[in-house]
Amino acid sequence: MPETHGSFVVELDQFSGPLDLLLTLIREEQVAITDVPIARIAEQFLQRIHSLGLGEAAEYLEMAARLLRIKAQMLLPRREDEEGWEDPRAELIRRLLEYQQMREVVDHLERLREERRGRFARGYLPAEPVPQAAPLALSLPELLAAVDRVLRLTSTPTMHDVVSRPLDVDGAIAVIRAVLMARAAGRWLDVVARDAEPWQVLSVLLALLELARRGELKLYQSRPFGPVEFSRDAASEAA
Amino acid sequence: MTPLAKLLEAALFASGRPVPLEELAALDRDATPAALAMALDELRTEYDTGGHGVELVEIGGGWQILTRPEFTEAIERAQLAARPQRLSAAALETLAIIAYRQPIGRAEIEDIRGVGVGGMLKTLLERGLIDVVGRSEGLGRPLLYGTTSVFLEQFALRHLEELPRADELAIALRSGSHPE
Amino acid sequence: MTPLAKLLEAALFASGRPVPLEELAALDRDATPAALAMALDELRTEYDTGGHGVELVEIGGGWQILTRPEFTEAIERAQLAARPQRLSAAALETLAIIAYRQPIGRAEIEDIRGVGVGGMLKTLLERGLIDVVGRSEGLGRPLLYGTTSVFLEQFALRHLEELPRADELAIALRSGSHPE
Repeated sequence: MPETHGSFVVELDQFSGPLDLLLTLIREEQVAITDVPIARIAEQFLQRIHSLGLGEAAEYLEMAARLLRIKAQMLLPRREDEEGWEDPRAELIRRLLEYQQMREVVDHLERLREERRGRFARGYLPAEPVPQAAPLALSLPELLAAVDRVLRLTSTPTMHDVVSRPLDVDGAIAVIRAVLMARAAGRWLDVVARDAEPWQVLSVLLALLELARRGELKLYQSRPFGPVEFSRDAASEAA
Repeated sequence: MTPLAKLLEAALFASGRPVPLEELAALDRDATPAALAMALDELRTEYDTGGHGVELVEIGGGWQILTRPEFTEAIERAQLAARPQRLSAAALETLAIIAYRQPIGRAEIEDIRGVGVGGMLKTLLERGLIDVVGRSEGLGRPLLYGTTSVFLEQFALRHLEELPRADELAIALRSGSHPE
Repeated sequence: MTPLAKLLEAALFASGRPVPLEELAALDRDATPAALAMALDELRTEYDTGGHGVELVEIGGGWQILTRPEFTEAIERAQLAARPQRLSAAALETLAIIAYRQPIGRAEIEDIRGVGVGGMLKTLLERGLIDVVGRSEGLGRPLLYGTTSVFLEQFALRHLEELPRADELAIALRSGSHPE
């Protein structure tokens, strides 16, 4: 089977993430995760991401910064009997243990997968009976229940959804330019549909600001909070 | 069965097409053509006399294991019976979005559902429940989908306006016709 | 073999995937569950003791005939079938987390793996190994993922409970880490 997804291909001599690299270093040092020598491990981590060319990868850099921060915290003076002192490594240790446990499951899954890969299923498959022959079992209540699910899914206002949809500023710029090609001036509603989604509104807004910055148009409002209008910039037209 | 006959059985089972004798020879370099012919014969006899649901046939210049024809009808019937042609919850949701927002493009549906719906649209198109009703004016002029007469028929609707409005929906759902 | 065992063999040969028990039952409406279980056992015994190149295994709520592992190399060498691609460590890690913590959102997976998993989730979805199983109630209502029957099939698992339990792992699971 041809493989098209790079991320799926086995990375033989690569680490699957900063935790993987960290765990490997700890194993090489033959120290316990629960008592990881932060200073030494941090130094090796930095060396290793440099030599592996991972120094650009944000996830590795983030981990490097975290290690250095913990190292610094470990150096702060403290009294042995100090109460309420929390080991600065605690969170990292927890994550490492969790990650190591997951790697154990991975080993198990890998064995299962290898076993399964070593057997073939039936290769020749007769054509399945045409499913259209069977009538569809559908009812209106079922459809309405689906509508209800969709509504409940979308009716909750979520500001986070705004960022999940990439803005299309270039598309909006094209629309505005097209309007100004046909007319000398336009209004907000000429370029934004009444039922526009937040991302569309934002796209147009950014596009208008960008075109104004470039001097391609002038933005104005006839009164405070009035509709935004725009017109071809006379200067740029002359140019 | 002999090891060679077992190997042939595994290989013919795994192959997606009839396998010519020369290719079967590649399975075991030490096997003579005579040994190969004997092992094939052994496999055929096993299937024919041991009381199996499959048989070894020579077809299209090669060898293939096929289910016995007397079972095909029962198998097809069982496949249809056991796979009721219901739409998945995801397909129903996609259909619901199209019914209420038509004409609507794929990107907008995916925006609402939060996942890709390419395969789902194909299923609904094949089922005749939706159809391409136009193209959007937007970038790339994406296809727009709408519901069909098959859709109305399927849900025993005279026209789309018979679908409850969104604000009536809660009531319609509460009227006891809820699916399990 | 009995007629029912022969019928089962024929049906299992006709499918490249595990056949669910309901579909096997639909082959013969007169067969009781006990008769069905006996016929499956008969078929398995036939393959195991009769010297066959294939065997009957139970996977993901269904039954499947697979070739015996000792023939894999020869079959691949003769280019009659090819083994599927290995999964990368990153893919296996993501699957392992989803298998144990499902339903689980992307942020939580990334928290455990320490890397972004957006592209990986897309690949696993496309492969049918995972599916969107809902949305979290949390902020932004993120999608929740779970493993599929294809996952069970590709790892030859009868059910998820076949994976080692948390207390069987060398390191105990963090308690209370499961999503509600």
